[in-house]
This record gives sequence, C-alpha cells and structure tokens, in this order.
Amino acid sequence: MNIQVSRRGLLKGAGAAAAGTSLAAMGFGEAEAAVAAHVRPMKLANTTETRNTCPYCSVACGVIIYAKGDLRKGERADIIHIEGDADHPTNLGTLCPKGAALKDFVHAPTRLQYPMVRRPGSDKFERISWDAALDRIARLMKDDRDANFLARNKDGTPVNRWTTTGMLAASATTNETAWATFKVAKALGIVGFDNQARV
Amino acid sequence: MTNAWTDIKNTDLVVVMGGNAAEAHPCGFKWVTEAKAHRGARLIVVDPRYTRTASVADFYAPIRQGTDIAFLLGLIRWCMENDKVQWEYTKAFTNASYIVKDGFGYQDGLFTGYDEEKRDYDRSSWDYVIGEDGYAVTDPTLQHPRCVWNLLKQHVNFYTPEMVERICGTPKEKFLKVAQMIGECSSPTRTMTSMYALGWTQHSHGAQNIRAMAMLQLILGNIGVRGGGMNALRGHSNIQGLTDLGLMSHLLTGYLNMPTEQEADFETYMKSRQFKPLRPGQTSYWQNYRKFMVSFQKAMWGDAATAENDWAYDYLSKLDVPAYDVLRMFELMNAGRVNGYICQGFNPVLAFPNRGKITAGLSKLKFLVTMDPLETETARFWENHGEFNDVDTRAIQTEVFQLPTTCFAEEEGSLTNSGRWLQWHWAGGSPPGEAQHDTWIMAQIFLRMRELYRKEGGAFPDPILNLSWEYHDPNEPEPEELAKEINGRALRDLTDPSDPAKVLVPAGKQVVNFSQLRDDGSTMCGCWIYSGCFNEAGNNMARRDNHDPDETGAYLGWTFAWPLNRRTLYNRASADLQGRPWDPSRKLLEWDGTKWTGYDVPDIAPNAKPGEVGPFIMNQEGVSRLFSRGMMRDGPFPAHMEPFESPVPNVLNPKMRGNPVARIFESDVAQFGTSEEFPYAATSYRLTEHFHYWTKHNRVNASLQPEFFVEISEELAAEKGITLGGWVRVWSKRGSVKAKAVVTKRIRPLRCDGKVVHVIGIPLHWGFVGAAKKGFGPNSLSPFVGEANIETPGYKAFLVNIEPSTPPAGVVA
Amino acid sequence: MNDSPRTAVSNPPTQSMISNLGPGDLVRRSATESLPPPERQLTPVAKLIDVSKCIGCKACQSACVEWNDTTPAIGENVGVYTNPHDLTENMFTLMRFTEWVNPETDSLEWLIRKDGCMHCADPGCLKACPAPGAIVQYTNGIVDFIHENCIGCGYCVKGCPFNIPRISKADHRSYKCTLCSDRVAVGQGPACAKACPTQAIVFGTKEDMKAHAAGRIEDLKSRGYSNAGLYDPPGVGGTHVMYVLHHADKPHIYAGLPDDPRISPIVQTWKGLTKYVGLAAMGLLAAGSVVHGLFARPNRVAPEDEAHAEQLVESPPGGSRETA
Amino acid sequence: MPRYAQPGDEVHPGHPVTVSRYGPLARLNHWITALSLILLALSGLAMFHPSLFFLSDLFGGGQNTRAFHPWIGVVLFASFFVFFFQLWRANLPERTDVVWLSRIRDVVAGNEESLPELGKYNAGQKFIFWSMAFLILVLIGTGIVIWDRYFETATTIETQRVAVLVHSIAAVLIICIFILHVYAAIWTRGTLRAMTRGTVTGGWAWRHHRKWLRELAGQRKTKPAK
Repeated sequence: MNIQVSRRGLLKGAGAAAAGTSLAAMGFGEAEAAVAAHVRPMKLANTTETRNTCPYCSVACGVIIYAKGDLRKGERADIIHIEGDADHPTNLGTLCPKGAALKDFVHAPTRLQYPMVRRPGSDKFERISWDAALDRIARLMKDDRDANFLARNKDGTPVNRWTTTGMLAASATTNETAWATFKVAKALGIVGFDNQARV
Repeated sequence: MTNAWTDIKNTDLVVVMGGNAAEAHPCGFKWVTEAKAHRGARLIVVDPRYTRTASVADFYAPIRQGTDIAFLLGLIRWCMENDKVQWEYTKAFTNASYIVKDGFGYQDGLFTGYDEEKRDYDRSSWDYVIGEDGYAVTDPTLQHPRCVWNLLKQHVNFYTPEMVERICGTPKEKFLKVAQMIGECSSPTRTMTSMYALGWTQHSHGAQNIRAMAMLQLILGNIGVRGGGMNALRGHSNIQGLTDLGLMSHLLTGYLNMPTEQEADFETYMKSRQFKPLRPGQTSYWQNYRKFMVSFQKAMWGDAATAENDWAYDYLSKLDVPAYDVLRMFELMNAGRVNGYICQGFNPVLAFPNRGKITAGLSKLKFLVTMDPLETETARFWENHGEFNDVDTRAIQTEVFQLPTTCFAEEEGSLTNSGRWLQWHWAGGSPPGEAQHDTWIMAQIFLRMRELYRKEGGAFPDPILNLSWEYHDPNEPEPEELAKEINGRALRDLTDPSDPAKVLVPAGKQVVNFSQLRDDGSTMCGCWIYSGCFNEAGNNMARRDNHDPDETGAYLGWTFAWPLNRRTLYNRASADLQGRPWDPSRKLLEWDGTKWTGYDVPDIAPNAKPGEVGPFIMNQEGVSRLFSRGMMRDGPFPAHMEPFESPVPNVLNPKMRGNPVARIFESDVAQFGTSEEFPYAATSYRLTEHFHYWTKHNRVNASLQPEFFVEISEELAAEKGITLGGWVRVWSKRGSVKAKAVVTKRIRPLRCDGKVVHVIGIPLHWGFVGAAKKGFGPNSLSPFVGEANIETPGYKAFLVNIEPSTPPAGVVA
Repeated sequence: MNDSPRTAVSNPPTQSMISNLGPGDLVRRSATESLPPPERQLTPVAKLIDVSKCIGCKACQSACVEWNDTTPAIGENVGVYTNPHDLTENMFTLMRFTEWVNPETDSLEWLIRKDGCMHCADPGCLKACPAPGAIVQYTNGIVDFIHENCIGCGYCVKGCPFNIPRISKADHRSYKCTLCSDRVAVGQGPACAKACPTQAIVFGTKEDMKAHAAGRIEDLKSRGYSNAGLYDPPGVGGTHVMYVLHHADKPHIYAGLPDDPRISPIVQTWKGLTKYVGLAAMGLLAAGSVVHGLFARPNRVAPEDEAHAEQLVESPPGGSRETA
Repeated sequence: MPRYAQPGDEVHPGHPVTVSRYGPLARLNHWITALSLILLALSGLAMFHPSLFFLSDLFGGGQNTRAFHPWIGVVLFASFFVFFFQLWRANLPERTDVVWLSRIRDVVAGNEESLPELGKYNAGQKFIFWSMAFLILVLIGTGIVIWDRYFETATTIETQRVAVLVHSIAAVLIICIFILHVYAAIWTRGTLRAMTRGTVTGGWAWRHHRKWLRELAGQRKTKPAK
C-alpha cells in the first residue's frame, strides 16, 4: 500500500468530517473542507520491472515493462506501464510516439486471443481448438507436399523443392524463433520462403 | 549499418538521403542531434518532400524520387573535379588502381554485354585484368587509362551540375551547396555519415543507389572510421536478424547461399566459393566458407550429416531460379500454382505492391495460415469491407487459420538491431487468452508433420525425420537452447592443430566464436556470424555493461554485436598505411608495432601488419570496390536509370524503361501507366506516429494520426481545385484509393527536363481493421516490379492521377 | 526528503516513496486568503522545450497520455499534422505545426511547438479560480490542479493567458499538464521530457535549464539564427516551461505563442477591484440600512392618515347608496 | 381609463379601509423572483469571493453550486419578466417623480407631508423596478456567455473575460438594489402586507400613494351598484 494513498485517503476523510460537523453546527461548511494539496500517488509503486526492447524499428530502444505480478514467481503479470530504459546506450530512456505507447499495443482491443478458422466460402471466423487447428494445418501441408514435392529435376539431379506452399517469416520475432522457423521451413523444402527485409 | 547508432555522435556531417531518419527512427536520430549539439555537425537532407528530418536540417535540397544515382554521381564528379578526394585512402583502400579488361564499356545508358531478349547482361567483360601470377594487375599511379579510377572519371563525367538539375530537378545552386558541404569531408579529420533506408532500396535500381553513395564515401575516406560509414536504417526490429539468419529463399544462415540446380553436389557447390585472394598476401575471409557450411549442416541434421553423404547436402533444396521471392510467389499464386501459404507476423495484403493482385492470389489458395498478435487485413482478406475491401466473400474458397501469438512483452530472446547488436530481452507480461509463442506453434506444426511422415511415409521424408530437434521440451524449444545452437559447439574434442594433445574445446562445449569452427564435422554452428553470442562465458547478448571508455560510442560491454562483438565494420580503415588513426582525435584502432589496439574489436587479424594486409578482408582484393566486377546484375558502376513509371524519359536513352535487367512478369507489363495517363509522380512513406499496420490498432497512435491522407503541393491543389482536408481520389493503372488531402508547402513542384513535375506523397499506415479510421495503403497503387539484384518492390517512384472526390461509401464527410 | 530532480531521464522507482510535494510546499493556493508560509523552499524546476531540436514526433503526447492514463478521442484528418486538433481534458500537450516561409531567406521553415501549460510564476488560472485549493502552486514552481476541489466553473480558462485548461464534459473538472507532479514528487522528470527522442524537451532546475538554453542559443546563432533566444515571459513573472526559439523576436509565428503574455487586465479588474469594491459596497449598504433602521424613526402610518382614507372612501355620504 | 389603478386594485370600506394592491399571481411571481434572487446571490457570492465560498455548502458543494446557479438564473429571468409585464405601465416615470426625487432628504426623514401626492409607485420604487429589469437582462446575457457547460465554445475567451467581469459588477449592483428594496419595504411600515396579504390599509395608501387612493375611491363612486 502506497504511503501517499493512505495519506490522501486520510485527508479526504478529514475534509469530509470537517464539512459534516460544521454543516450540522450552523448549516455552513468551511473552506477547510477542501482536500489539502496532494499529487497523484506514484502508480509504479510495488510493480515488477522487466527489461525488454521495443519491437518496432531497428533502433531497438531499451524499454522497461512495469507489471502487477511477477512471471518469475510464476504469478500472472499484468502490464500497467512501459517506458524507456535510461540505462540503454542507444535511447537513454527516450522513446518515439510508438514506443511510448507500447502498453496500448500490448493491450490493443484487436489483440488475438484464440485460434480461429474461416471455412471456405464462409463470411466469418469461428473458434477452433489449438489441437484441431494444428492437426488440420499439418494434414493440409503434408498432403500438398506429398502431391507437389519435386525430388529430382528432369536431369535426375536431386532438387528437393516444395514450391506450392510458401512462408513469410516475421520481422519482429526473436533470432531464436527465427532459427526454429528457419529449420522447419528449410527442412520441409519450402523455397518460397521470405521475410520483411524488402518492405 | 557499418557503424552503430551511438557512433553517429562522432560525425561532422550527416547526409540523410533515401530516408527520413527523424520520422522513422526518432531515437536513433537522437545521435544526429547529439552530433549537431556537441560537435557542431551539420545536417543535409535531400528528399522530394521537406520532411521532419528536413525541419531540423542545416540545408535541404529537393530531388525527384528515383533519380538519386544521377545526384550522387554528380557529387562524385564534383569531388574528382575539385580535388575533394581522400587520396591516400582511395589509393590504398579501394580498387581505384585496378586495371579493367578491354572489353568493358558503357554507352546509351547500357554497359557492354546487354541482351534485350533475356533482359540480362553477359558480365564476362566486367572484370580486372589478371596477370600470369594469377593476381589482378594494378597501376598505383592511377595513370593507366583503363584503371578503375579513370574509367570512373569517364563514367561520371556526364553528370554535370546542369545535368543533375535537368534529371533530378534540384536547382544547380542547391546541388553545388550540397557538394561543397560534402567535399569538406574529404579531409582525413572530417567525416560524413550516410543515413538511408527504403527511400533508396525500394527502386528497380535500389542496390545501385546505395553503391553510388558507398563509392562517394570511399573516395572521401569515410568508411571504417568513427562518425562515418554507410548506415542502412533497417525498418523492423529484427529484420537484420532474419536476414542474417537467412530466412530468405536464396539464403542460408550467415550469408551462405542456397545451392542452385547447377550445383548438383557439394564439391561443385564449393568450387565456385574458393575466394582466392586477388592480391598477394591478402586475407580473403570467405576462404573459411567450407567450415561455416559444414558446421551449419551439422546444426541442421546432426549425425545424419556425415562426410560420406556430403554433410547431407542433398537435403537442401536446389533453386532453379535466382529466388522464390514474394513477388514470384504471388505471381505463381495468381497462376494457380500455389496451394498453401503461411504468414508469420506478416501482412501481405498491405505490404506487397499491386494489392489487387495480392488479394486475387490469396483467393486462389487452398489454405492460408496467419500467426500474429494482432488482427491483420491478410487474415481477413476474404471479408467484405465495402470500398475498403470489396471482395466476393462467398466465391473465396480459401480455408483460413488465424493463430494468436504472443508479442515482445510476453516472450524472451534476442533481436538484432540496425547496428548489428544482438540484444536479449525478457518476458514481462502474461499472454492474453490462448496466445502462444511462435516457437511453440512452429514446433507443433513440425512435430505433427514429422509424426505423419513417420506413420505414413511420403515425399522425401529424410530432411524432416532427421532434422536435429534435441530440445529439453521438443514441444517448445527454449530461447536459450536455440541461442546456444546458433552459437555452435564442439561435437568432438577440438584439439590444437599444432599440438594434438592440447584440447581447445572439449566435446559438447560451446565454441568461443566462429574461429574455432571446423570443416570436418567436429563442430556445429547454426549461424557462423552470430557465433560468440552464447559461448561458455554465458549469454553475451544479455550483457548490460553500459560503460563507454573515452565516450567513443562503442559500448563493447553492452550485449553482443556480430561479428565477434565488433561495433564498426572495416574499422582497420580508420588508420592509415602506418596504422596511425587518420584523425587522432577520433582514434578507433592503432598499430602498436606488434598488434592492433584500440576501442573496437579489430576487423582484421590482430597481428596483420598495416601496409601488408588490406582492411576489407571480406573481399578477395583486400580493398573496397569502386568497380564491382560482375557482382551486380545491373552494372559494375551505378548509372542513372528512370523508374519504370517516370514522368520524363531517360535522358541517356529515351527508349530505356526502368532498370534494363529488372525482372518483370508478362502479366504486369500491361499494368504500367504512362505519364500521359498518369501525370503525377507518387511516392510512399512512413509517418512517425505509426509503425506500419500495427499501431493503427493502438488507440494512442490512432489518435495522433487518425486517418489516411495524401500530401500535395499548394500549386497542384490550386490546379485541381483540391481543398485542405477535402476528399480526393488517387488512382494508378493498378488501383484507386480515396484519401483526405493535406495541402502543404513542404512539397513543391519540381522542374525536370523542362517539364513541371508534381509530387504526391502517400503514407502507408491504414487498412480496414484496427482502432484508426478505415483507409487504404499505397500498395493499392504501386507497381509489381522488383529490384534487379534483390527483388525489393519499387514503392518510391510510380505514376498516379488525382482529382477531388467524395468520401468512400459509409464514411461521413 | 529529496529536493527537486536535476534530470528528466532516469528510471522511475518501483518501491514506495514519500512524496516530495505536500501541503507544506505550497506557495499559492486558489481562493485561500491566509495560506501558512511554506515549510521550505524547493529549488525551482523548469521544463525547457528547444523548438529548434524538435522533430514533431509527438512522443511527448504519447508519453503524456500513457503516464496520465487519459483517453484522447480518435478524430479525423482535417488536412494538418496537428492531432488531436486542440488541447483537451484528455490531451494535456499538443504539437502545433506551422509552415512558415522565412521572408529573409525565402526558405520554408516547419515550426513545431509543443503546446501545454507554461506553469507561470504568476498563474492566471490560480488567480481566477474561486474554489479553495483547486489550483495550487508549489515552491518549486509547479502549478497543479487538485481535481477534488475543482468546481468546474471554467474561470481558470478565462484566467489563463495561454488558453490551456480544459473542462471535462464528463466530470466537470478542469485538466491540464501537471508537469508530472507525481513523478517530480519522487525525483523524476516529466514523462514527456523523458520520452523526447532528441531531448528537445529537457527538465531540471530552472537555473540549469537557463544555462542549457544559453548554450543552445549560441549554437543556433552559429547556424545563422541571429534572433534565437529564450522564451521566459516576464509578463507572467517568468514560466517554469520555457522555449528556445530560433526566432525569439516573433513568438507569434509559432502557432500563436503570445509575444508578451500577461494576465488579462479584465481578469485583474474582475479579481481585484470588483471583488473588493463590490464586497465593500454591499457590506456598507447593508450596514447603512441597519444603522438607519436603528436610529432614524420608521415611517409609520398615523391614525389621521387612516381617518383621511376613510373619509375619502365614505364621503359624500348617503346619496349614491340610495340611488343604488 | 384609470391613470394609476391596475386591474385588481380596489378599496374596501371599513375600519380601517383596506386597499387591494397585489393579486395572488403577482405575489406568487414576486416571491419566486425574490427566492431565486436570494439563491443566486448566495451561490454567486460563493463563487465571487473566497471568504464567501462556504456558502457553496448550502448547495451541497462547489460542483452543485456551479451547476445550479445558471439554472436558477433562468428561473429568475422567466419569473421576473412575467411580473414585469404586469407592472411596467404603473412604473412609467412622470413629472412628480422629479419633484419627489428633489426632496429625497424629506423622503429619508419620513416627512411625507412635504412631498407631492403620488400614484401607485414613487420614484424610488420605479428606480428599483427598472434597474432590476435592466440588471437581470445584463446578468442573463453575460451569464449565458460564461455558461461553459453549454456555451463554452460559442464565444472567444476574450469575450468571456468581459462577460464575467460585467456579470460580477451587475451582480454586485443588483444585490445593492435588492438591499435597498428590502430595507425600504421594512422601514416603510405597513408595506410588507402588500406582498403577503396583498392589501394595504387606506391610511398607508393615503400617506404614500394618495393619488392612487383617490383614483380608486373615485372609481368606486362612479361604479354601478351590484
């Protein structure tokens, strides 16, 4: 509990009381009924800090995520604020209008929460379980690969190309995710494999 | 970037051309303002629009989009003419003195060997004269008429200030002012930095834009020094990383290439990758290619990759075309030759040119999988949004899966920034709903497919069944496990070649860095250039020592930079032939008589004597290239080329359209517009309030820039009767959009080749999902043509028409 | 207790801290006659906005919204970059864009000014405010609104020489930049100053900021801005938000920044003369009446008056009644 | 056509004679107006001077005071002007008013005998009537300009500054007028009943408004018997 919160609470209480009594006394309150000067309580008190980097442009500014709850303790962590990390050599704590509003990106109303499927010809998305979605995707991919995989070209050279399914990799995923993605895509023989380097 | 963001503070002159750093990279631009405030540095902006960067510039010069090469070659000519050349540097560190084959020549805007049928060059004549000793012939006096320097002088002679004005529309006196400011940086004690971005890359001749500036920087002696360099400001947080890791059609990790059909077996593949030095005693680092390649194959397929099976070379796909880049894939999609597509954090419906063609392509798919933290137009391409996405939903038979992923705040790992820093970050929040990490999703897809192949067999299952997947939890590899794989480790004890008894790295231990990699299968390494990021010393990407001795801006203790934690590439070039810094006040490295010492990790063997070993060790020459031999498809020198859609013809050759060797698909030729039909020169760009199509989902950014608009000059507005904030329709041969009009003094008509050229600016942040007002993107209008060398779509110069209009249906005026 | 911060860029604390700004730090309090003198004098702070370094990225707006948890509406484009189009109770600061062609050089200059509360040393809002304690001024110069005490009358709007405060239609309270008093109270700089990518916004003691401004002005003069200068208008006793302007000789070109702001004489009369004379007049008149009532004899109706009346009503007797 | 008497004015013989001066509607009107004016004065003063801010507690705090004040103003305006149209004729100035004013000392001293005979209203009452009417117009006008809730953006801040100044000055004046009015009504004994019961005594009428009384008496005589 923030000290200021309690102090502020007290003052409010006191103010209300003063107004009450004086009103009862002679029907008038007093200016003292007004809440004494106070500033807003520091909203980051007792939050968990996490070092992160901005996911937007390639300056990769350091940011600090402030959350109620601590993932490291296995708790649920709700992000209440994000601001620049003054220790970071590149941005020295500063952020651009996008980075400064990262909290609202994390909490965007259009953040996706559940796997969805849109059936052929349908005009809507429907909820689907992860298992159902992944099984279906794997099946579709395997059937397409088996049907269209080119093991050897006409000269009999092994070429191992799967050109009928392509993949675009994300520009904001970590190198580690990228490496895992790379391994899967190249092992499957997906040659229509690209990223955002050009756009 | 050759240098780091933090190094920009060391510069004397910043040239922002082909980019808009203040707008797109505000916090990186901080270092420009630092240089201005503390070094008295000057800032020049050359751009079709008076941008946010221009608003704090010392000098602004307008230019017609797509004509940067003419401007830059004009600068090179001016420097040569006026002896604004860092001679010692140019002679010692570039190939200026190399003699070029007699066959090579240039006329009517074309180099020798052009084949109009193939739209390609026979590049055999674009090369050095090789002597009997097998080394390139040079003339250090630069007297030889065929030496690179003299050929360059001849080549740029055409680009006089008058010609620059004629082509670029830049008033002569403004061009000369820029030339003078830049010329001053030929002094060894003055440096200039070039900050560019997609304003240079997104042209059919993008690579040559960049080469032209690189050449200028070389003759000014600004590469490898503090406050200098060629600084490509990458657009996305980890696009540098994804490229380094080879998530592209034609690449493997660390800029190793995918084999082609011609390279049927491993030895053939390696034969064209010998990288023998072209000058005596030079280091040609790519000679280690085999070590990196074998270690990569071991990382992919572990024990299944053996000397016997050529390290599982057969498992790799072999390309029959230069690349299956996105433009080719969507071409194939439209031809009905693609059935499935996976979009991981990617929004092609707004990201790729000629949106009509993209939507048509997706509509032909059997299935589409999107993985994203946010709604995307791509995931909902089948949904009708009136004028904003007018599709026939019922007719679209594509099965679409929308998979929710975590975002940066909920995951751990490293991102590689523009300055090649691999920075680790930690998860700070719990994911919403059922959102999952991409690693989990990729693992699930892979494990399920592997299982199906185990059970059912199928087309060439070996690479799938044998893919090394040794993770603590195969269902979700941990970031640290993957990072260790990328760094590489010893598979057997690595012993000292000179003393077999001495074990350098015991089996199973992480290698220190790529210098320990072997080509005998005893090491594995996912991405050689990243090796050193996570060795036995721990996770170097997570280091947070932000001390900066003598405030050079190097920050060697902060995270990890590839290669080998080096912060400035080619840094050996910061010192002269004796190894003394060109500018003692800006020392980076110094030869102490026995080794290189200084503030950065030397970009050369620490004991390589100055004067003997050249600084550009990744080149066979050991020096940098003003003449790039046959390495680029469109010429060894940059040359002025107009965009495919240009308001004026190419002054060098009126018949020539765009880049003569850029790939164009038959179906797209018909969709190029002419200046008669579409008189106005359009360009597209970002705004600082938004990031691509992400922040329109964010109410804060949406409120800062709520609605799609186009920018036009007051002159054009008056001519067309367009009012401030009124609705306009902008259309090209490929599509039409409606937007609000921002009428501004920041865009002024240009006069090119005697013709008035009006510029129309089209920002790219709006779509039909999210918090911001529904809108369009420039990709509804831009042409489906790629860069000649790397197929980057041309977004920066195309033709449109404009008229006052009414709001889109359903939008209140 | 810690004194005012010296920097805008350090990471905020997450442990509970005692506020550095309390009732004991007030130097002014709206509609309060007898304010006890402050317990101590904090070092005056200031936010310096270097317009010549500003790239108009709106990071300050973004950071302000996030820190103060406001919810600006998603408006529309009206042909300009200024969004939202004006300050609101949900947008305490606003980049105002002006395209200005310099008559001397005939070259375009894009003037971008961060608008918001100037934290005047002599605050017009506080002077105009009728609600005790709704507006306070701390000894470090911060002028803050205590919303619990605000009655939503809008007098602060009329009192402000810079047209800054905005009344919420939702809760009828007045809002404006607090200079992030909650951050300053724990030794932090304002959110906007921390975010500002080019550090065009810096924060610290007013003294330091003036020194910093001097250096910037020198740099600008070296770049040909001979009229570069500091905007710290004396008309309002100086401000705790100051600008470095490249054209300090004509502040009005920066989206109408007042050349010589001061509290309107009308407001002065209203809150000065009228208040006291008015009160006196009413008081005296009331007192006068009472005195007159006590000492002057009341105006009574005499019995003969009644007689006269009766006579008038009754006479002449008889006749008419008979004819009735 | 009577000169002073208004509809409803009538004398009733007896001891003493009584004279109807105000009908029920007029009295209702008067008291609504009076009440509004008092509430307005209290709420207005609360926002006028810090030392009077405590008055806002009568309205349940500053927020309510700010919210109610303009609405009460609207009520006052409406009510007063219904009243106005009943009385304005009788308040038209005439020559004797000048004479009356020139002998204001006698008025204050209560020497009625040295004053001219008057109609239904004396110059003082007329002055109060007209200045009330004028000030209420000014107050409602300026009040609307500074009624931010609805008219915030209708005018410039400069206009609003002028408005708020004028409003406060007008308010001070109207309160002074109000005090005069009330005091005069109390000091001149026998007046209050005119607004309570609606009648005055004949003596009162004879003493203060003799012409009016004469006229009413005359009317009575000429009136046909019932």
